[in-house]
Amino acid sequence: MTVKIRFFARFRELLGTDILTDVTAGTTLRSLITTISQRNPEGHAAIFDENGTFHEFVILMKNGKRIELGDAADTSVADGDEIAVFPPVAGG
Amino acid sequence: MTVKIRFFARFRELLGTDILTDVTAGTTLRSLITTISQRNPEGHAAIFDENGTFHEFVILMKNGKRIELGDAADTSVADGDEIAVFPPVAGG
Amino acid sequence: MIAIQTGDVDIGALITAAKKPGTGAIVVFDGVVRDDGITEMELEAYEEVAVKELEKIAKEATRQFRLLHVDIIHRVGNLGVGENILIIVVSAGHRPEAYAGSRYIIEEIKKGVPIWKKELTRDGGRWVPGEHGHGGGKPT
Amino acid sequence: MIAIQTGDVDIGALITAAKKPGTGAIVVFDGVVRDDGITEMELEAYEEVAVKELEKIAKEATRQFRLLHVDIIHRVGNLGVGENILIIVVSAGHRPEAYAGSRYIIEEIKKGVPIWKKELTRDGGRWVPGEHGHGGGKPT
Repeated sequence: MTVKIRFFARFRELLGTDILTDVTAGTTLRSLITTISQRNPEGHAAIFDENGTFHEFVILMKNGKRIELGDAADTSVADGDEIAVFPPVAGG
Repeated sequence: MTVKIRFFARFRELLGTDILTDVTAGTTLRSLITTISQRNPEGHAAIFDENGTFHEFVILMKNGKRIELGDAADTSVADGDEIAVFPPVAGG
Repeated sequence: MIAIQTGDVDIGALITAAKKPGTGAIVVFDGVVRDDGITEMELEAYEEVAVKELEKIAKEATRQFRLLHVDIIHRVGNLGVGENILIIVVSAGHRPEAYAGSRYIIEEIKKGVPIWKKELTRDGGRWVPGEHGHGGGKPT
Repeated sequence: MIAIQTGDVDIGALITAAKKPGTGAIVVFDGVVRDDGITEMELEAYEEVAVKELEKIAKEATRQFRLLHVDIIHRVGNLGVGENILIIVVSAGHRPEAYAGSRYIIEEIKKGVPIWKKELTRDGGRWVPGEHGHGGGKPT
């Protein structure tokens, strides 16, 4: 099954965006983002601290809905899901 | 000597405006307005109460400067003065 | 531009002209003739004094809210429903100053600038009472 | 009109279109690229989500402040100094609602709509930090 990961702003610059990736059943949001972000150590460091915990400012969405960071390890992804990972917003 | 009296809004409708009038030396602002407004009883009643006292909402100016109602009886007018008499403002 | 005039203005052009160096936020207030069952609005000003008052208000707003540009155009004459009565354009570095400066200007105009409005209806007309008991040069 | 787009808009035309029956006051907010020693501003949005958030904000502002019309146009892409970034047009019966509704919309956008800005300078660039620690769908 395939999911799409979208990074924005600085995360996009470090990791790219619209990344289609095959995942196995039971993959969690947290493990997915960890794996993808490890493609670039700087990108990983932008999202996770040295203990592998999300920086508290990181925002996650699954199919356009906010997922709390604390729930990412218990949220599984399914075929066709769109995952978004981004820093604090600064529009306006 | 000649002064000009400008009435605005409702006062203008009742009394006209840009009225040039000859006054004698020592004429006060109050006596001038009383005299001119008596040309139309409704105009007089719009500006003065039954005791001949200014309604408290009336605004007076001499040459573009506000004159307090209480000072009108002690303010004399001079040749070329422009006197303005108007109700509360409602711009915007 | 501070003006009392019968004609309308091009608000888009005013906004473009308000983009002075350092501008990050522009706020426009546009007061229009509301269709409160009226046919027209008749506006009258003690023009020379009103312009001076508007200039004083613009200057004070600029000082207090560090505005970079101020336009105030107040129209007079007969205006139909939906027509612009008063246009205020202010620019500032940041939005709090732009909003506060704009609001300050409209409130001061309502308080003390010698302008009057009459609502014309099929049955006649009615002078709009001021929002403030007094006015004309001196806020009370 | 609620939109995220690269192109600019004609604010004058938006104001004219905002004059819905009952309108007595229109407030426009125009956020522009400030010349903070930058060459350009680069804007990026999570577009589908951002549009939905803007629609939600417009709806809530309409309800809370009894607005008669709301436009929100947020631009993306590369914008030069002085260019419009965000245009908010609201109309209401009276000015307090128009000002409050406009201010509510800009503050909510700053809080929770997934849009980012990068200031480009001769030496590189810097992502503008959000005014709020969090954001993206849920004001915190």
